[in-house]
This record gives sequence, structure tokens and C-alpha cells, in this order.
Amino acid sequence: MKLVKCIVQPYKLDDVKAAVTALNIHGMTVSEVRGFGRQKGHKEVYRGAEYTVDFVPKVEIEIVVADNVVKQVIDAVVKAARSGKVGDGKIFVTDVEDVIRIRTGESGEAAL
Amino acid sequence: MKLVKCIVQPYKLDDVKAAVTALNIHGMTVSEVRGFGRQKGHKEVYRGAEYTVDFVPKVEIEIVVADNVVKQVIDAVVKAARSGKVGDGKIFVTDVEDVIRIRTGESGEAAL
Amino acid sequence: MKLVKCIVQPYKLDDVKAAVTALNIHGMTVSEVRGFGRQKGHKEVYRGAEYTVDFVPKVEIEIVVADNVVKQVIDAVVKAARSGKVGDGKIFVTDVEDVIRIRTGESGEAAL
Amino acid sequence: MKRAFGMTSALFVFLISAAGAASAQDVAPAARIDTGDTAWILVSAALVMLMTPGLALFYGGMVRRKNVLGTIMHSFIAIALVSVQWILIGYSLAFGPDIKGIIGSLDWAGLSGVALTPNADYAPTVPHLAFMIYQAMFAVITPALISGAFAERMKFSAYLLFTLLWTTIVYDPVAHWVWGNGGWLKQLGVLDFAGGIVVHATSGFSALAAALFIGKRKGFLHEPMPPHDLPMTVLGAGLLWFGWFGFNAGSALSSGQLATMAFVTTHTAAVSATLTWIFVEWLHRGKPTMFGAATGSIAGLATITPAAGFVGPLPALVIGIAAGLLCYTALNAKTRFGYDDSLDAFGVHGVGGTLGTVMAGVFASIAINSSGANGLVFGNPKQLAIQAGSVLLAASYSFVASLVLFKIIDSIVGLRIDGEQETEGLDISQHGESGYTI
Amino acid sequence: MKRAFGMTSALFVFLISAAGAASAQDVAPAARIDTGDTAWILVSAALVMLMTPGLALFYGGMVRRKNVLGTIMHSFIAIALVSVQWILIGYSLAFGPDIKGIIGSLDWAGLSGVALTPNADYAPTVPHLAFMIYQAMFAVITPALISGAFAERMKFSAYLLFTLLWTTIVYDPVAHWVWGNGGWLKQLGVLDFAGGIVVHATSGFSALAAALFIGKRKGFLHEPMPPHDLPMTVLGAGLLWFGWFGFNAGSALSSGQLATMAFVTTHTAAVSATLTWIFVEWLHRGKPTMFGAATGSIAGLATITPAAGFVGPLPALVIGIAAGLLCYTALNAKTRFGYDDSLDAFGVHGVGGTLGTVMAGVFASIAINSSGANGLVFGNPKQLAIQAGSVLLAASYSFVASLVLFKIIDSIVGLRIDGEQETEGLDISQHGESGYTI
Amino acid sequence: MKRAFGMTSALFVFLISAAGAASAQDVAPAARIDTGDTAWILVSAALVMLMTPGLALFYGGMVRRKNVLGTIMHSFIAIALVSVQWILIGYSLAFGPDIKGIIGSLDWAGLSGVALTPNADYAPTVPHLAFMIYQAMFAVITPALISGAFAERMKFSAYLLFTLLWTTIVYDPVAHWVWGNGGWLKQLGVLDFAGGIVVHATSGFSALAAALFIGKRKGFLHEPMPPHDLPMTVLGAGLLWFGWFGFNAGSALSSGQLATMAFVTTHTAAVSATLTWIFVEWLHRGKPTMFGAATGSIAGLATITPAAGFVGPLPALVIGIAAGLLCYTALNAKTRFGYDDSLDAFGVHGVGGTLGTVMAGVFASIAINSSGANGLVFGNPKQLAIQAGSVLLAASYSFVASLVLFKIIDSIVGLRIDGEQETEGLDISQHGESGYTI
Ligand SMILES: Nc1ncnc2c1ncn2[C@@H]1O[C@H](COP(=O)(O)OP(=O)(O)O)[C@@H](O)[C@H]1O
Ligand SMILES: Nc1ncnc2c1ncn2[C@@H]1O[C@H](COP(=O)(O)OP(=O)(O)O)[C@@H](O)[C@H]1O
Ligand SMILES: Nc1ncnc2c1ncn2[C@@H]1O[C@H](COP(=O)(O)OP(=O)(O)O)[C@@H](O)[C@H]1O
Repeated sequence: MKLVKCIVQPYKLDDVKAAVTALNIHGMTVSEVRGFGRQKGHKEVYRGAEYTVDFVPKVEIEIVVADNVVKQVIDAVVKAARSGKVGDGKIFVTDVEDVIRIRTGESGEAAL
Repeated sequence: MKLVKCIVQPYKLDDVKAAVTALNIHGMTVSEVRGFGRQKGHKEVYRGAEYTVDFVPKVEIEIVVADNVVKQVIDAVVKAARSGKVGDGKIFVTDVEDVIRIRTGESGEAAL
Repeated sequence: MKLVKCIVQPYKLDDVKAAVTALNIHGMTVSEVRGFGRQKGHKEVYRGAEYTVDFVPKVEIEIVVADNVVKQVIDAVVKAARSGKVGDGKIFVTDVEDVIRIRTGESGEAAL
Repeated sequence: MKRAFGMTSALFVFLISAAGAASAQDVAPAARIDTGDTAWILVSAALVMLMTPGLALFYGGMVRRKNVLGTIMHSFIAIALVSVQWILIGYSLAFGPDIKGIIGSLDWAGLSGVALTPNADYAPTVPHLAFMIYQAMFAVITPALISGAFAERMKFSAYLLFTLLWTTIVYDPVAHWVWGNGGWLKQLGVLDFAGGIVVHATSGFSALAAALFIGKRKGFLHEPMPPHDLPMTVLGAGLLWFGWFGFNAGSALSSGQLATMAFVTTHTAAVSATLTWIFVEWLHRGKPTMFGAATGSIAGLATITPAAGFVGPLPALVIGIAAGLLCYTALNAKTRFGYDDSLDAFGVHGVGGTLGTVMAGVFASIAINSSGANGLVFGNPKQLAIQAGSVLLAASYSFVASLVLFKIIDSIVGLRIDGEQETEGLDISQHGESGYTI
Repeated sequence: MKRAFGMTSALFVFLISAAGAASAQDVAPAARIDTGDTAWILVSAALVMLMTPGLALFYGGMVRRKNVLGTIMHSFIAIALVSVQWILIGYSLAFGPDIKGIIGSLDWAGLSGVALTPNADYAPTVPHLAFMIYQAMFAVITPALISGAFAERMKFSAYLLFTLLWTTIVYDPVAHWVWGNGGWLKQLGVLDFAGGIVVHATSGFSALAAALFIGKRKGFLHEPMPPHDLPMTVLGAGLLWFGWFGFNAGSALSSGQLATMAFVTTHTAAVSATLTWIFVEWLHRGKPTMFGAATGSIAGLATITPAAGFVGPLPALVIGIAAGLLCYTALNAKTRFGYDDSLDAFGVHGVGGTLGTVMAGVFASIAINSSGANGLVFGNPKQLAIQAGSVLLAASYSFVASLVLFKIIDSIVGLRIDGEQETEGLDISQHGESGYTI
Repeated sequence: MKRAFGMTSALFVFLISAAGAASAQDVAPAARIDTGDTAWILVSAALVMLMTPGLALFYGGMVRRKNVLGTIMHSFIAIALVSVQWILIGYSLAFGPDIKGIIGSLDWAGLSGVALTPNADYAPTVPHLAFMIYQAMFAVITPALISGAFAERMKFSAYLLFTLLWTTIVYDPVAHWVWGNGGWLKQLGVLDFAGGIVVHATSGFSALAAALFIGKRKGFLHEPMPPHDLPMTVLGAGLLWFGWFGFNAGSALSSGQLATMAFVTTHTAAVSATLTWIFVEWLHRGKPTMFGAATGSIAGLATITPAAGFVGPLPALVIGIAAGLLCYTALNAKTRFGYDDSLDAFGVHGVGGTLGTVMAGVFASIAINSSGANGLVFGNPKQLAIQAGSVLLAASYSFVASLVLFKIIDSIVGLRIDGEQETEGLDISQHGESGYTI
């Protein structure tokens, strides 16, 4: 199994979720993150003090899927999350050795 | 070494921590996440507008452990986090190539 | 490619960012986490009730880099994040099989 | 919708009569109304009204995020529910023509006959309706205080039912006994300047009944349940303190010397209780907390309430210190008894209100308020007995009546939300909304 | 900086004359000033001032985190901008010597001739300047109410321009028509105790114009846009409610019976609207919400505003129920029409203000306020016609004038921020700051 | 606990005498008390009390999350600590029988002889105790203002010690010089209507001393330290503004023309300063900020304070503009000097208070306040000299005395928390609690 870790624009979360569930994948874990990359941040001024904020808000979506659907998932996410502007984000694919469903103790793909 | 990534119900955090430390493992990293899966979300209404919230709050617990204790850790977590209800969560196991302790520069299992 | 996952003291974030960008690596993803380890937590009292808080605030910095620079990145992070005190944090290195840049669809090192 | 429309039409019958009453009012001479006194009572009514939103924040900050709206709602909806009850029957039950010293008659139901001319028995220099609305704000906040005891686990429908019944069978009668013209405790000569018995003892002991009856929160003493937003709690404390000047000094029902003395003693007790609290906490726990300071200030304010217009500034200072010591002890002892008075409604208001009522019997002086009485230190131990007896009685009545109410309501709609709803929180389970977005 | 210094010097010319005027004031006898009435008006002015920060929080909690400061700023800056306009010309336009019933002259510009002695036409027992500053607070909050309609998407420069022009060509004239000495609607005998027409109908219908003209927020009905901090909204509602006592009861412009009646009816309508709202919501949506209760209270307060000093308590109770029913329906119908009145400025203030003005024509009674009139239920259908006609006219004028203003401003500076800025949020794009840190 | 009990018994000695004093009070005729004036002073006292919780939020929102409670605590505990000192000795030192124009005697310690009858020297139409409690609120907020300078790094024990000593050796004497009957600056004819010297200059220059003495925060100018919750800061500003009407208009010590004028000038300066600030910021930084608007309003309010009852509305408008320009410049220059006045207590209150005191010497007019004086523009340059001299002197005294106090306290308990505690934050290190849960 693979962990498909997608870092996308926050306002794209719903679209990505829709695209992934459309593939009959009904599980993902999301967290709020801050990204640093090509996309430029902005300047903030508080009374005298000026700060440049290089970190921009992103959401990280972790989806663990069976090897055979990785490709489809990636394509679906790319399609849903793309706006064409710098900052659209990245997808990282890593290997997952095992998955356990806590409720049942099932493991492997059965646990997904 | 392995990274044991556990997604559990927020109110189970303390129990999981206790179970893991009972195995003499004294390190973990926790973050607040939102999960989507079989567990159903709920409906919210704000003035006229209705939203269905499919994401439910979860905590993600990352524990890096030596290969030989992975099994015990998983069992301990499953036992501690299980309520038997849909939404108890998942455990993902991935391989970790190296670990470094920043304070000392030690690496490998010694750094755990 | 490798995912270099660094858990460091929150106030070290800017230093780490500077150190990494100095290596011409212009991308990372950061999230707020809570850590449990050797570093001791503290006691809090609310009216009658006493709690011991073992989780201390940390930031997790995820940096995906090409294999050949992993070593430099680790050294840079260790140097920047070290204060010598317990709680400086850890670095976990895991393998990344593929990276996709959502904006362009590029994959592999080209996507970094 | 039908129901609401029903209410509407039902009310139309009142209208003409109401307007009639009003016209009757206008004929009467307004000569005796003092603009300064009236301004002070109206301001005080507004200040006391603000206390309930203040309480909403004070309590709201103490609970877990998932319960913030449900907790705030307890106070907010009490403003609406109790005010309507007050206008329709409550004011008449509490202050209307006396029936055997026990309760007011329903002659003033729907405010009929409650005029714009002063009622000499209650406040001779302000419109009777000003006194009515000022008192309404007291009726509103009292049941809201109780909600601290069953925070994070009560069904909303049960809460509404309880509040409506409680204000009718506990607050209104007790208010009549102590403040109502002809009330039997008033006849007895009990001193309760602004509600140590009527507001704090009744709500505090009902809170104790609630905590015992409804049981502990899931995970109590096992999971940590720290306040989710203490700055919100401090803001609430600040608004409560501010409003309390209207609560206590406004109870002089006129602007001048008595209002001034009540204002001064109120502030004095609040500050000495606050200081006492943090120093005791410092000695006992090693660190003085902001939460402690806020709690101490409310303890001091609750405690001085019955005595505010009867004692001088230095006695008030002492009463504040006593409040800090006793309420601090009560809160810290609580865990030993192991009941879950979640936001310490009993520990602060029950204990403080009782202490203050007794203290009024110790330090009251006719030199301060000629319409009051002398207390123990001025050679009148009898007053102390009256005070202690009265508060004991009102507290017992409130405790028992509340237990009965809880039993009844529990059997009708069920008092407590189920375990899953408790895990989910009041906001989503009871109200279908969340306090915050990430 | 130049500009600012320019303003400074420019103002120096006024100074001596101003002081002159002042001295003129001092000579005049102050005999007729009543300390109680003056205390009440000053307190009321402070209370109404607090409503605008209250509104800032009420609205601020409803938007997304990224827009919290920009939303709060809309209200906050209105205090500054409109107050300055009011002192320089606004007060004179609204209340100055009448020109054909349409507008006040500029004779009182820069407050020249606005003395510390009472102005018998407006408030015979308080300093004229007290009346001026009290009215200033009304002028301030009115345009701020509109900002709910175009929340999260308007350019700040456009907002400033709109507010300045709107208060000058909409608020000031309408205030003159209804309240100004010689104002033609006043002559006509319209009843608007505290601003159902002048404040709520004008802002509400201008809000509708705004929502229609500026268009929907990006992602409206597609992305979820829940309020980011409802406790903040509840706090805002609490402060608004508190301030509303100054808004309505203060409009008696004296302390006594009329202020008392307005105070009582205000609270009564607020509570009955709140109860009505949650029960209707409960029946309609299955759950009563805290957000609904807060919204209902504001709907009740807005609706009773024009009637507060003309009706009795029970009619006020009915008006509150009507407000709850109608405003609830308006908010829920909104989505069907599909325009984006983001924070329901029209649904609450436009609908409520209009309903209340009409209701005053139904329930008003000279038995309550001899300087008022009888309404429908007291045998005077004519008053109902006057009320309906006046509010219709003021609403239409506000709607049209606002559309014109938006068109003009849009062509000058552009009304709306671009898509990327909208994604980024007002706080960063318009103000270069963030409301919170993680 | 012992300590607390000790205090209790210690206080009992006072009691009888206190009651005695009180009875003495009652005999005296209360004829001269005006209900309207008294209502206004009591309301004003409540308003000024609310300013300190308001300040707690104003400052609390500006710091980092980990310091929110410690920062709020600085203001909150000042209410308690200073009020107790005020009752026991402070009021007597500031307003008691004069000793050589320098200080009040201790004859009024423990409020003995401070009666419910008016004190003709201070406020002839309200109870003396009302004047006392109103002044108490001024004493409370002044040291709290200083806390902005050493935010996020001072030891709590050191803060308590400093506040107690500072209020006793700085605030009380300076208050006596300027406002005390027989105070030497008062004799000199200095004008300070509501505390430009006594409150803002003293606290502002002590804040400068604090910033210089305690040193920069760890990571200052290296790590970003943005405000953690600006809506909280705006709420604080709103409450401060609201309370300021009591602060300035209440200083008329009566309800009527003077109170009205002070109310109007206060609001006028606040709004013109706010507008000035955002326009200057817009020109200088490219964007107008909400934080800037809030800061500007407080700068305007602080600056008008000494002049509020001596100048007319248009001069107030100019004073507000000057406040906006000068304070803005001060805040932006700060970083160049590189000291860390963390929340700009000096930049706003030191600069504003001084500017306002001087401005009073420019624009004051006996036409506005016959018991005042004419300023420069009315042909009396001497007044300007008196104002400048007085504020310079009070500022210098405050600066030096504060340095001495810091030196002493630093050597006794240590002024500053250590590096690790600073990293951890005040909330956990000093109070063992956290402001928020995740
Ligand atoms: N090397 C990296 N490691 C981890 N996260 C990265 C890396 N590079 C980019 N990211 C994440 O992807 C986001 C988008 O990257 P960015 O370079 O801004 O735009 P784009 O992907 O369109 O070129 C960043 O905000 C960051 O969160
Ligand atoms: N394929 C997946 N990838 C990532 N996270 C998942 C996946 N499936 C489930 N999860 C996480 O596990 C949580 C529990 O899963 P769920 O299906 O709701 O219950 P259960 O695990 O008991 O069947 C989800 O809320 C989500 O956070
Ligand atoms: N086994 C582990 N798995 C995951 N995270 C860990 C582990 N051990 C430590 N950590 C993270 O590293 C942080 C620092 O570790 P700690 O033991 O406190 O200090 P040090 O690394 O200096 O020995 C912890 O707060 C936690 O977030």
C-alpha cells in the first residue's frame, strides 16, 4: 500500500475530497499546515514592526491506498487541486508496510 | 526502525500514551487532524445555510520505534484506542531509514 | 528522494528555515505538533484540579529532498535547531518513491 | 409555526386591557418621580442585564471547546425565557399583593396595574415599571448561575423546562418571602440587600442538588478538562464586576448616600477577596493564577451582596477576605467529596451567598442604613440568628425543590445527554453548530 | 503627512470662532438643565457608542478568520469617519435650521451655535451639545449596519468613500425628514421613536442594494462559510442589547416615565423575539441554535425601535413575536432568491425596521405617550397608512441612492477586491495584518 | 493561610471606629446631595473601573499566546492591589489634609472621616465616598498602563511589589500635587482635567524607565512577535473608549454642561486621532490597519484627557489630529532607538499625556470652563509655560522614581524571569495555567 500525501490550497480541500471519493476511496486524514516554496508570502506591519510572512496556509491530505489505485488517485488529486498558479502544491508518495484498523484489528488492504 | 502512525479518537490520547509508555517507549509526536471515513459526520445550520461536516476530529500519534517492538506497540495501541465503534481509527506502519537526535547528533536506534 | 521530517523547538523554526534555504532548498511544509519525550512537561492547576501536561509544543518541518543532499540538510538542521537542551528534537528520514507538482504535473526530482 | 401564531392570537386578548391599564397610569400624577433616581435605576437595570451575557462568557471560557455554545446558551436563553415568565406571572408572584406572606397574588399578571407611577412600597421615587424591569434582571441571572453545576452534560429541552419551573416555584416565592411586601422573612426582619439569599443561596444550593443528581461528566478526574479560553472567562468576570455595581448599588433603588455606600462596599469586598484568593493560592499551590483572581473577585462580589447596603467599607474588606478564604477552601475541598459541580456554582454562590448573609448579621449597622438593623458586633446577636435561620431555610427549600424538579424532568424528557453526545459536545449534539472553525 | 498637516492648519481658522461660540454659550442661563436628564442622556450616548464596537464583534464573529479584522474595521472606522462628518456638517444637515422640510441648513456647521444651553425643540432639559453627541452615535452605527451585506469582499477605500457619501446624502436627509425640526415626514405625523425608519430601514434597504450590486462571495453556496467565532458574535449581541437601552430609552431625551416605558418595551420585544426564533428554528430545523437566539434578539431590538416609546409592554411582546417570525422567514427565504446578503443586514434590519414602523402604526397609544398618536387597534387606521407610506418612501430612497452611490464609486475606485485578494482575505489584502497567530 | 488570618484580625480594630465614623456621617445633613450628579459619578466610577479589564484585553491581545494570562493579570490584579492600598492609605495620601503642598496626611487612612456627606473642596453635590471610589478607579488603571512596557518578561512577584510601591510613592504624591486640596501644582494653576499629568505622563515615563531598565525581550527584532489576537485588542479598545466617557466627562464631578463638554471633546479627539492615524499609516506604510485605528483612538483619548473640560469641540478635533501625528511618529521612531517598550505604553501614554497637557495650555478657554484658564491662543502664554513645566516635572519625577524602584526590587526579588521561563511564557512559568486549549 502507499501513502499519498497531498499538500494543496485550503480552498481546494472539498474538490479533492470529492474527486477521491469518486474513486470509491472512503478514507483520508487532513491537517492544517503552513507551506514554504516558490509561492511568495506577504508583508505584515504591526505598529512600528514589519514582518515578512513566507509561510502560506495549506492543507495536507493523507490518503493510504492499495498499490493498484495509486496512479488514479494521483491523477484525480492533480486534476482537482490544480489552479495553474504557483502554490498549487505537491504530492508525495511513500510506501506503507502495513495498515491496521483499530476497531476490528484487521490488517493489510482489508483495513482500508 | 519503523514509524507507527496512529489515527485515533481524541479522547483516547491519554490511554494510548499510557499504553505505549508502559512498553518503556518514551517518545511520540502528536497532532490534531480531521478524519474522513466510514464514521459519519454531522449537519450544521447557520441561519439559513446548512452544511454537512464529514470531517471528524482525530489525533494523529507518530511513534518511531525499533523494528523488534513494532508488533507490541501496535497491539498496545489497538487495545488502548479501541472502543468498538466505527471511527476508532487506523494505524499505518512505514519504514524509517534513519533517526537523528538533534541535541546530541546521535543517530539510529540510539537516537530514540 | 527522501522525506526529512524534523521535530524542533518552535522558536527554532526561523533558524532552520534559514539554514535550509541557504542550501538552495526552497520548499518545506510545517505543522504545529505536541511532543512527548525526555523533556519534562509542567503542572497546571485550575481551581481545585491539578493536571500534569507532558506534551510540549513543537513544530514539525517536512522537507523532501533529492538523495544526494540529504546529508547536508540533516547537518544544517541539526546545527540550526540545536540548543543543547533536552527537547531539541529529532529528525526522521524516510524514503519517498515519487513527487508530483500539482501545478505542472511534473514528477520526480523535477517536481521539487 | 402554528404554536407561535397561537401564542400571538392568545396575547391579543391582553392588549386592549393592557393599554387600558396604561392609560390609567397616565392620569396618575408623576410628581414624585426623581429624574436622578430614575436614571440610576434604569442604568442599574441595564448593568444587571449585561451580567447575564457576562456570566455566559465567564462560564463559556471554562468549558471545553465543544461545549462553548451550549454553555453560553444556558445563560443567554435564560434572559429570554425568564423575562417572558416574569412579565406574564413572575413579577406578580414575587412582588404582587401578598398572600399570607408566602407568595404574591396573580393580580399583577401581564403587568396589569404595574404603572409608570411609583409604587411607594418598593421605590417611591421611580416609576413602578422601572422597579419591575430592574427586578426582572435579577430573576434572569439567578437560574443561569445554576447552569455551572451541570455544564457540559444537560439536555437543552430539560434545561428549558427546569429553568421555567425553577424560577416559578423557587425564585418567585423566595423573592417574595425576602423582598415582597408582606413576605414572611421580610416581616421577620431578615437583611438581604441585593440577593445573598434570593439570588446566591437559592441558585447555589440548587446547583449542589443538580451536581449530585445529574452525576459526573464522562471522564471526570480521569481525562483533563482544562478551561478552553480563560481570557473569555476573565472578560466575563470583568463584565460581571461592572454589572455588579448596578446589582448592589442599584438595590438602594435611589441615587445618593445608600447607593454610594453599597457601591463602595461592593468594590471593597471584591478586591479584598481577589487579593486573598491569590495569596492563599500562592501559599497552597505555589503559584497565583489569573483564573483564581477572577474566581476570587466573583466570590467577593457574591458574598458582599446581601450586606452591601448595611455595612461600612472596612467590614466589607473583612467580608471579602472571609469570602476568599472560605470559597477557596470550598473549591479545593470539592474534589475530596467527588461530586462534579463543574463550574463551581455551589462553591462560589452557595457558599458565598450563605457566608455573606451571615456576615450581614455580624457587621450590619443602623448607622450605615437606618432602615436596616444592628448586627452582632453592634450588640444585636438576634440579627445573626435571623440571618442564619433565613438562609438555612431558603437554601434547604431550594435544594429540595430542585431535587424534586430534576426527578420529574428526568422522568419526562430525560435530564442528561447520552455518552456519544457528551463525547461530541453540546454544541453539535444539542444545537447543531460549532463555536469555532479551525 | 502633508495632507494631515494641511487639515490641521485648515482647521485653525475655525478655532477662534468656535471659542467665540462657546463663550456665547456660557452667558446664556443654564437654569433649565436637569442633572438627572443630562446624566441619562450622557449615559445613553456612551451606551449607543458602545453598540458600534459591539456590532464589530457581532459581525466579526460571523465571517471567516481571514476577514475578521476587515469586518471589524468596517464598524470601527465608521465611528471615526462619521463622527467627524457629523461635527463638521452632518449634525447641521440633519437637525439644523430647516430648509423646506427636506434638509437642515449649514448654519450649524462645525457646531457653530450648538451651545451648552438646551435647544427647546429637541431636548429642553439637557445641553444642546449633549443632544448633538447622542445623535452622533446614531449616525455612526447606521452605515456600519450596512457593511454586513458586502462583508468579505469590499475594497476598503470604496468602503470609506461609500460611508462618507451615504451618511451625507442618505442618513442626514432622512434623519431630517423624520426627526428634524420642520422635517416633512415629522410634519406628516410619522412615529419613529428611535430609528426604525432613520436607522434600520435606511441601512437595511441600502444593504439589499449593496448585496445585489456587489454580487456573491467567491464560492458562495459552493464552499462552506461557517462563522469563525460564534462566542464573539454572542458577545457582540450582548453589547448591542446593553447599548440598545441607551438607543431606545435614551430617545426619550429625559429620565422618567417615557424612558422607563421605552426601556421595558425594548427588553420585552427582544426576549419574545429570541424565544420565538429558537422555537421556530427547533420546529423547522430540528435544533435551536445559539446563533439563532442571538439573531432573534437583534431582530426583536431592531423591530421595537420605532415603537419603543409609543406602545405598552404587551404589544411589545407581540411585536417581538412578529419580529421573530418574519425575520426568521426572511433569512431562510434568502437562499432561495440567491443574493448574498452575507451577514443578513437586510433580513434583520431592513425587514425588522419596516415591520416595527408598521407595528407602531398598529399598537401606538396616546395613553402611553401623549405626544405620540393612536394606532390601528386604538381606532386610528390613518396612522398605519402614514407609517407604511413613510417607511416605504425612506426605504426606496435609500435603496436607489445607494445603488447610484455604488455605481459611481465602482467607476472611480472599484468596489470589489479581486479574486486572489478575496481568497487571501480582507485582513492581509486590505490591511496587511492578521487577526490571529497560530 | 496564617498571613490572611493575621490580616483579618488586624482589621478588626478598625471596625468599630469605622462604624463610628459612619454614624457621624449619618447625622450630618445630606441636603446638598444631587441625585443626578451622584448617579453620574457612580456611573462614571463603574465606567472607569471597566477600563482596567478593557486594558487587560487591549494589552492581552497584543502579546504572544503563551503570555496572554500573565499580561491580563497585570491589569486585573492592579484593580485589587491598588484599591486596597487606596482604601487603607492611598486616598488619604492623595486627597487627605495637605502637608506643605507635597502630600496628604494619613488622617483619612482607612477612610476614617471620609463620609457620605459631600466634601465641598472636591465635589459639593455628591457623597464624599462617591468621590473617593471614583478616584480609586484612576489610581487602579495608572500602574496597569505601565505594564505594557515590560510585557512578556517580568516576574509576577516583582510586578506586585513595583505596583504597590509605585502607586504609593509616585501616583499618590503626584495626584496630590495636581488635584489635592493645597497641592502645589494646583496652587500654581496647572490644568489637568482628567489626568494627562497624573495618569498618562506618570505612567508613560515610568514605562520608558521600565523598558530601558528591564531590557529587550529575548529574540526582539529577531523573531517575529505579532499580536496573537487582535480582535481581543479591538474589544479592549472599545471598552476603554466607552469607559473614557466616565473618565473624562465624569471628572466634571457633576452632571450638566461641563460634563457634556468634556464628553463631546473626548469623543471628538478620539475620532480625529483615529482617522489621522490610518491616513498617515496609509501614506507611510501603504495600508491602513485595524490595529492602527485602535491605537490611534487610544492615543486621541489619552491626549485629550488633560484638556477635556477646558477646550471646545474644534480645538479637540485639532488635538486629536496632533495626537495621531505625534504618537504615530513616536511608535515608528521607537525601533530606531531600539529599546523594547513592548506594547508602547510610553509611545501612547507618555507622549500623548504630555502633548495633551501642553495642548491644554494652548487651547484652554475660560469661556468653556470659568474655573479653568485661558491658553496661548486666547492670549495667555503663561498658562502654556505652567503646563509644560508641570508635566516635565511630573514626568521626570516618575521616570527617576521608577528607575530607583526597579533597581531596589531587582536586588530584592529579581525583576525579570529567566530565559527558559521567557521561552515557556508567563502563563505557565508565573501562573501555572494556559490561556487556551487546542
Ligand atoms: N521540498 C519540499 N518539501 C516539502 N514540502 C514542499 C517542498 N516544496 C514545496 N512544498 C510544499 O508545497 C507547497 C507548494 O509549493 P510551491 O513551490 O509554493 O508551489 P508549486 O508547487 O506550485 O511550485 C509549499 O507551500 C510547501 O507546502
Ligand atoms: N485510506 C485512508 N487513508 C488515510 N486515513 C484514513 C483512511 N481511512 C481512514 N482513515 C482515517 O481513519 C479514521 C477512522 O476511519 P473510519 O473509516 O471512520 O473508521 P474505522 O477505522 O473504524 O473503519 C478516519 O477518520 C481517517 O482519519
Ligand atoms: N520515538 C519517538 N517517536 C516520535 N517522536 C519522538 C520520539 N521521541 C521523541 N520524539 C519527539 O522529539 C521531541 C524531543 O524529544 P526529547 O526526548 O524530549 O528530547 P531529546 O530529543 O533532546 O532527547 C519530543 O517532544 C517528540 O516530539
